[in-house]
Amino acid sequence: MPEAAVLPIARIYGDLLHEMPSDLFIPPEALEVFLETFEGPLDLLLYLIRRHNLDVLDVPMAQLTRQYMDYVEMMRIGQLDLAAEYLLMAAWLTEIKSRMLLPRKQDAIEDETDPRAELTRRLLEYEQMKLAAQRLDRLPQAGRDFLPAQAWLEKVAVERLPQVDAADLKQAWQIIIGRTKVNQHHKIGREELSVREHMARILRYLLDKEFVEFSELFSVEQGIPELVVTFLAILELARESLVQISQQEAFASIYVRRIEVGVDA
Amino acid sequence: MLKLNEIKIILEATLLTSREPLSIHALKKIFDDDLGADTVRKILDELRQDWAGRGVELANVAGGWRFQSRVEYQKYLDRLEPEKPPRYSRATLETLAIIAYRQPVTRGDIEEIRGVTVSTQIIKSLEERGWIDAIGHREVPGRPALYATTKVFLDDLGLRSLDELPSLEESDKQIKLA
Amino acid sequence: MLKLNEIKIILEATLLTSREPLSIHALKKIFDDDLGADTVRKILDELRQDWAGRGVELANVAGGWRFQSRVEYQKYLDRLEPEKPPRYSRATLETLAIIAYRQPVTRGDIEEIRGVTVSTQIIKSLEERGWIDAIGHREVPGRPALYATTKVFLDDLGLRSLDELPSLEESDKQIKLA
Repeated sequence: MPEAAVLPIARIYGDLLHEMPSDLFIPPEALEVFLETFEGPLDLLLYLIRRHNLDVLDVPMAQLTRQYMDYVEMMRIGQLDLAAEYLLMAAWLTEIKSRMLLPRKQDAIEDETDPRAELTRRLLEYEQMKLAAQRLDRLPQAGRDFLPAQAWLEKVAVERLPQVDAADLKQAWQIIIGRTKVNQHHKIGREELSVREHMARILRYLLDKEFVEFSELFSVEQGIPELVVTFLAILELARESLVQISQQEAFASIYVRRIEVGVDA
Repeated sequence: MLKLNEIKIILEATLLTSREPLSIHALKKIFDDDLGADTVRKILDELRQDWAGRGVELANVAGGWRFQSRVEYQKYLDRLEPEKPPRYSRATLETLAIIAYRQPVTRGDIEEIRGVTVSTQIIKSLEERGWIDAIGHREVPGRPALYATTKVFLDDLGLRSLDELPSLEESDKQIKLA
Repeated sequence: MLKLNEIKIILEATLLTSREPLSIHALKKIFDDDLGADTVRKILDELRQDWAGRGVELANVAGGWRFQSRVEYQKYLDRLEPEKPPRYSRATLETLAIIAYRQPVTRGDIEEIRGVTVSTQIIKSLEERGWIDAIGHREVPGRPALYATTKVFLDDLGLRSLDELPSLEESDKQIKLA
């Protein structure tokens, strides 16, 4: 039995769904989970065919097409992002079916290939690669299943420090995003970075001072964009409760200080 | 002139501290004496036997020889290093399989086989892992890049060559459309 | 219950594959059984003796225990080491990236974003390199230190300001979790 038939199709509320109910009824809340387990139209078709093939050798085109259409319809009703590939396959299946319905002329051109042959070829090729992918994933993998030995190489001369460039950092960040799926929370553009940089600069400046006058944090000669960014940085610091901004009365001087709780700096 | 035992100690230390697998050719270069490849190979075999039954073994992969932990001990090592490389999605694994078995292929070739679009992210993540790279272009309109697997890919899967990939099998059940 | 010999094999494999020195406290965590620090220390001593006369030795350094090459063998190992500089572990790079892009941050912030604990070792190595420093504390219980990148960091990366770091507009997840 191919592995695909053994593996659960989906997990719904913690229960493994091993087989589709024969009447094609899927609890609505399970639909999306179920359909997302398919890697595309070929995968879905293979699933439909392999289910049949357990007892029937020949899969009737008409039935296959109908079942496929049922699924596509479910995706449409479920308002899933129905990829164009699914519709393309639907069109192809319909075309094959209709060509098979046409009466064949006796003197039909010899080299007209059976439209089903191409579909079969593609299904088999995809299935082969799908199985290959599963086998590949079962090979022991460095980092996952074993680790290369790495005894420390004592350097007598100069210690060589690891090199890092900006691209490494970007890549590291992307890996974090990939892992944690918190992307929109961490979208970082240039503006935000300069604010972040100023936040660090201001905090560093405040490190050994008690109060600093608001205006002292701005350097006018740097131009307006700089002033704006500095201002945003101070507001952000206040928002993150890292500094306190205070003013005794209207029009009096504004003071900024790091927030402390009874501990000396 | 170094004694064989000395050579063995040096080879072991070299392999244990190296970040990458080392070929016999590279290992020969450590020694002043003109050491034959046969001698090196013989000592490596001895080393491999010396390490039998330990948690680390001497393996021969595409890039050469390397000490690596045995799969059976990974469960212990995992407790210290909670981070694992990402598990790849089915889409990524299928893309990788197609590149491995059908290389060199273009993105279009992969899409043709899978029947769906292959996202740039998938290709990029495999490139960043160092498992695939573009080795040229197909001379058709658009000059699409041709992808192939790398030596790192083989090393990371503990293989010496593509020949050692699991053999391709067709499903035992044929498809007959009536 | 593991036999002492098994424990020794596991400790050896762990230390040979670890990128950082490991403390006895860390090593104890590998085992389900409540292994005494004394037992671990005893086995480490045994291991140290087992390795006497080899090109690599088990040493007890500031951060804990690690296997390292013996100075006498340095000249051989040097011949191999190509001009490739060492690389930081992924954990270190990610920590650095978070500090660079989200500064000022506490260790807790970093852990929250990465989803795993950040070892003291990592923060220390970046501090020692002069790339990050503590610029204050967040006034919450425990008063955790706030980290930011330094000018040395910008200099070493050839950047004039943080603005020059690659921006991260892409929102695509590149690797799907299975």
